[in-house]
Amino acid sequence: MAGHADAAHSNAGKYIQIAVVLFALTALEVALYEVCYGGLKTMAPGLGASLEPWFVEVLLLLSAFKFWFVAMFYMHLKFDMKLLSWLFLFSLIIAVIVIGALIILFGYNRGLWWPGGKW
Amino acid sequence: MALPRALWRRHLPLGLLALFAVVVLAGCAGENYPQSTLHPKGDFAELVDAVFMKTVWWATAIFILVEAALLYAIFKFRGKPDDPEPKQVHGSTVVEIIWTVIPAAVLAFVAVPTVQTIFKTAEIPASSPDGQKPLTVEVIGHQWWWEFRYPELGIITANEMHVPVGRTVDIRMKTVDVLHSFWIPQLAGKRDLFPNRETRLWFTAKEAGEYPGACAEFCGLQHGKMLFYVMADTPADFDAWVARRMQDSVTVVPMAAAIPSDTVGPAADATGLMDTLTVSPMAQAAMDPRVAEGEKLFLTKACAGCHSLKAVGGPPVMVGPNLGGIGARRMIAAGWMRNTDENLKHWLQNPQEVKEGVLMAGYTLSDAEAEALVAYLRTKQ
Amino acid sequence: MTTTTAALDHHDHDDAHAHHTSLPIDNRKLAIWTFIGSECLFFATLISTYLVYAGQSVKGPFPTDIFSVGLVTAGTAVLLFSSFFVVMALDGAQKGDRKKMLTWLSLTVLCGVFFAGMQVYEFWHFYHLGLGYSTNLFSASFYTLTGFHGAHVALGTLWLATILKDAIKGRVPPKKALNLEIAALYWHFVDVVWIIIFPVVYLMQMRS
Amino acid sequence: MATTVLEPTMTRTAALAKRSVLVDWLTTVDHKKIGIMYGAWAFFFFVIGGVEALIIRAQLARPEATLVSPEFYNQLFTMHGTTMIFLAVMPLSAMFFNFMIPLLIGARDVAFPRLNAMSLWVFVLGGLFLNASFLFGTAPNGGWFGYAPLSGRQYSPGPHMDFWVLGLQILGIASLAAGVNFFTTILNMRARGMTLMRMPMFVWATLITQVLVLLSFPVITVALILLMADRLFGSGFFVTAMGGDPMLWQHLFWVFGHPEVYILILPAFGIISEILPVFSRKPLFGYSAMVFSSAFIAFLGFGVWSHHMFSTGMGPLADSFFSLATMLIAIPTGVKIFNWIGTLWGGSLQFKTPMYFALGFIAMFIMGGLSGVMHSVAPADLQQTDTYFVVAHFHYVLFGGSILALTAGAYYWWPKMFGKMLDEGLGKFHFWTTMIGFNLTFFPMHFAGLLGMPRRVYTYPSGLGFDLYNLMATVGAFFLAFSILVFMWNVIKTWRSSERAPADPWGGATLEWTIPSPPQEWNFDDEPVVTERDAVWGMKRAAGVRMLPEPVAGDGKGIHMPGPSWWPLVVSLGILSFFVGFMFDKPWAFPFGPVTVFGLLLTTFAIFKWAYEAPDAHATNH
Repeated sequence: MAGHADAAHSNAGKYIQIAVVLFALTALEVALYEVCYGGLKTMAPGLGASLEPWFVEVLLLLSAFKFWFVAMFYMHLKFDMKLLSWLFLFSLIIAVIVIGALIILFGYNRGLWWPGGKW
Repeated sequence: MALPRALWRRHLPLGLLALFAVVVLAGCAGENYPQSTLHPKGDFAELVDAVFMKTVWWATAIFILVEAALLYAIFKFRGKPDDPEPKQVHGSTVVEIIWTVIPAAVLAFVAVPTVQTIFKTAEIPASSPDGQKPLTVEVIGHQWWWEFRYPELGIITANEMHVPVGRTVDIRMKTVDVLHSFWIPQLAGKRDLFPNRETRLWFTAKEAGEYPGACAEFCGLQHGKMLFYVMADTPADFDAWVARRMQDSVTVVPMAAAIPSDTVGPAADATGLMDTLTVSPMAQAAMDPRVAEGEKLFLTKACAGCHSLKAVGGPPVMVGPNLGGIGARRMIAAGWMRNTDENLKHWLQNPQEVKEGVLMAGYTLSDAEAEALVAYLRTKQ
Repeated sequence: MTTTTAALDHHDHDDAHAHHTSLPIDNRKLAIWTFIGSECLFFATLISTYLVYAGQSVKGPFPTDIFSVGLVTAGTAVLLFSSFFVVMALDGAQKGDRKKMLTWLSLTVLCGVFFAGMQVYEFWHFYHLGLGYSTNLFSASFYTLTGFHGAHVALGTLWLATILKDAIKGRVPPKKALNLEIAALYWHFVDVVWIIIFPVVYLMQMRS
Repeated sequence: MATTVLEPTMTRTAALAKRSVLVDWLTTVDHKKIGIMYGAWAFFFFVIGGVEALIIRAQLARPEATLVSPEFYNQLFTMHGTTMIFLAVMPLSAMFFNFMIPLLIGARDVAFPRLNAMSLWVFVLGGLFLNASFLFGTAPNGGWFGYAPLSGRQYSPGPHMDFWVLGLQILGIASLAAGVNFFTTILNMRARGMTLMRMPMFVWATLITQVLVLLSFPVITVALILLMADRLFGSGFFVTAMGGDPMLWQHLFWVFGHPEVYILILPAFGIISEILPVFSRKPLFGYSAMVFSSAFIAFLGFGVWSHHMFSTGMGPLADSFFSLATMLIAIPTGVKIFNWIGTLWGGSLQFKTPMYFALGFIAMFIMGGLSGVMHSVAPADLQQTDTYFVVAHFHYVLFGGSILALTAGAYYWWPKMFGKMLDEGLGKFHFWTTMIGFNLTFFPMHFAGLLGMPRRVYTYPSGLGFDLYNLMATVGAFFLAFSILVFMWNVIKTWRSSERAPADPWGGATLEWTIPSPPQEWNFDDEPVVTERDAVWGMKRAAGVRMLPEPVAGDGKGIHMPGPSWWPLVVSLGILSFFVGFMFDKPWAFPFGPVTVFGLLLTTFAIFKWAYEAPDAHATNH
């Protein structure tokens, strides 16, 4: 049973490439933070100011990419049974529903996006 | 078991049906159910009742149809063990679609008024049916009693809320301890009280009357005895009530009474204040000598440490319910007992027996002392 | 404590191997994926709690007073690399390249130890900056979230170390590479959870 | 995986005979024995929960009664709810998962037999731990929903809610482990030819239930961890003075709590879907619709939790969303009911006791379902929530639904489990007493609730019109208790009877009826092969017979079976010790005291021993 995925396995080169990508994306995340809020803010104030409104969105996007790379290649979802991907995806969907709903509901309660929504 | 079985068969369905009828009819009979959700006496409750009854009729219709189909199938398709195999039907897409679509359509008939009512009840009307601005009442939940404040009038009271008929009441709620839920079934639905967030509710009483309410969120030991009354007065009666609250006799309240809500018990030096106290003119004027005695006791027995008799201008935070007008209230012990002299005396002498765990400790009172206190409190109309 | 069951799933050799399986997959691999799916909700709830309570503490210290991005970035990099190391080790295990497996697996375990150590140091450091577990809402939700992640890292490290021990004794031949594959899946999952936690907790919270 | 370790001269039978009965049951990994133990313990807890209910009803029989103190009353209703949900209905379903699933899918055992044993022992120890709180007079008293801040340290000092918080965490481990196990078992251990769409409906129901367990229990686990941290380690997740929010507890609780409702009812749906076709002698109507409706119910179950919170004032948008989402659930649920009636339609109905209970289930569940739709109407729910109307509703779902279905399942599978038939006469008597007692207890509660009686009150004043309904409910409750006694008498009578049940007493459609009653330890002599849905009916039809010939007991020669193990029990004890430690270690050390550390070490140690235990896969009678 164990060998079923061997043929399709990506080789070491692929793994290295992904490691590099992961590292680069992480560096990008930290750099983004540094430019917007950290030490680099003074060095490139214009860049920081223009990126800042999108800080959270960009960070989430970069993290999603990293997540996807690890799940697809290191966890072999790309080469493994579809069922496993569905299993993971379904759990993630429920997880995102829970996180999203709670953030929306609490934001509403605190009047963040519905004036007078405080009751 | 042959005989009983035959009896069961024949009479059971009829018996159940009769029982069902009795229960249903008893529930519809109106006046004996002052806490009923089925007999709304306010606009909020009427809105709710309207959408609820819509659902009830749909549900009843569906119930009868489906149970009838079930019973029909049960009686029609009885088989014997050696009967031939019935036709093996596996299903039908058409039928599946039909019985998916029909309930969906029925639900639409429920869903539309539901959403309409949600938005209608969510919005606090800007003006009352009588044209006035809604009357604001702040509800503060305590374990296990209710505090009501009228910020526009400056009145504080407890366990008995007076509202004028025809004027919308804008209720803002908070709790000082655990969650509670404010509920007067004949006037409005429930709303929970939170310690960190103001919740709101509104209603307009349409008929004068006394409406019992209850805490509907489990709040600990005496959740069962956290009741209250809403007195819907005619505008004239309400004005009279407000006027009486404004004139509640001025009782000297020890400063130490303004203790934070999380400390418990009487003000430490209540007795030390005795020298500075004078018996109020009203107590002096009373015919009953026990009244003056009762007033003295009220102050020395530490009642005043937790309770204020002033509905207006009293200390802002008190551990115990405000007693302004206590003599005229319908109930005592947070809506639990009728406010008779006998009950009040019993309550004063044995609070833990009436309501175990309540903060009011038993301050040993002789019969005479208790009677004097009752007489005094009774003067607080 | 749900992590206990993960270890059990892995170590459970009971599957009646005389019996065929309906899907072309080993019971244990299916089980670990199922468990990972369940863990998604575990961490989703912890992350929700952290986010709902972000900015709600009534007193400090606040994230901006405490966090420094440097150390945790190093930890993040180490955890990412360990994911890479463990796929290399698995590659070795599946191809019967024992030396490759041992090398990369040792590195993975070292990474796990380093990350756990980084977290212990970080907690110790924060504690000395005045951030106890129950200091405020931020501290409690931060320590609970990252602490449970740390516990997963520790468990994963112990698990991988156990397999390393077996591998050194020659008990992980290619036909048993599945033992490593399952532990590796768990390890990657712990890594992807950190991929979310790192930006959400550290980077976003540092906004002034 | 290692070579077989067997004393060559000793047969398996002889080896097992050497073990005492007690050791055999403590170390067994046989899904059938585990199933029976699940059932026995669950029934034990069910009786405890029932006695609690009777005391509650006795107290409420009359207004202003003083039979029990308010404190004891609060403990009773908290433990009644907690017990019935976590210690009765869930493990009673687990009894059928354990005993029946491998048989229904033609497997030799579950995927992880030792993990299965661990689930059982963790459940048993967790249940005993929860109930041990009564011995100290400190049973949980904050409601099964444990709303903060009442359940927090400030308002609930003492060990009451610690028992609850820790007990539920222990039970959660059992459920999660079983969830992983049965999900894997069903997907991966099916007989050859049994595709997903050929699985018996109960297997589908179980599979979907496990998905719900796996995705909802982590949420309550985290919520309990947060509450535990508040209570024991002084954090302020739900302490408003620290910025915490009691609403978070409610959301997390119901994100779990609503799927939990389906965890309790989906297995019941599955059992009914097995029984109706057999006693109608006609396949389940609309099989695929039944599968998809279950899946749809489960998925929607994650999107409706806030309908338990309409009275908290979430605002009109959220109220509307959760209202409509809740109404949607009525559609697949209706589809199920219609399909069951469709199954009866045109059949040749055989009125045996299981069929009685199954039909009773449909009749009662319709009622519970319809009152459920009334709750989905958010404004109406403002009047109904936290009243006896809700109590009536969910007892129609949980007793009229789950318990009636589980009872139907018990009558249906009893011959398979124990090799003896429960008495039909007593069974029908049991049915009628149950129906009368049940309706007399819970039907009046609808009215008590609509007329304004709140839940969880230990007494009520006279003069509000609740008296008659409460008296009826109390009489009904004792009648219902009597019906349980009838069932117990039936069990005892059957136990003492020497009459053996045939392998296939009902003319069943599923694989378990092809093997002897009770099954041999290895279940199937030969792995069955399935070529269609209702496989056994197909076999009978192919053979042109009404009944298959009585199977001849095999000798199990050459069949690999997992050996018994102590480690699941030891791990369970370690887990128990770990959690109990949190209660008693507080004065010693923070946060881990000796009992907790001992538990952790014992668990770890036992897991290692478990992992390296020689797989005792001995062949039988070689």
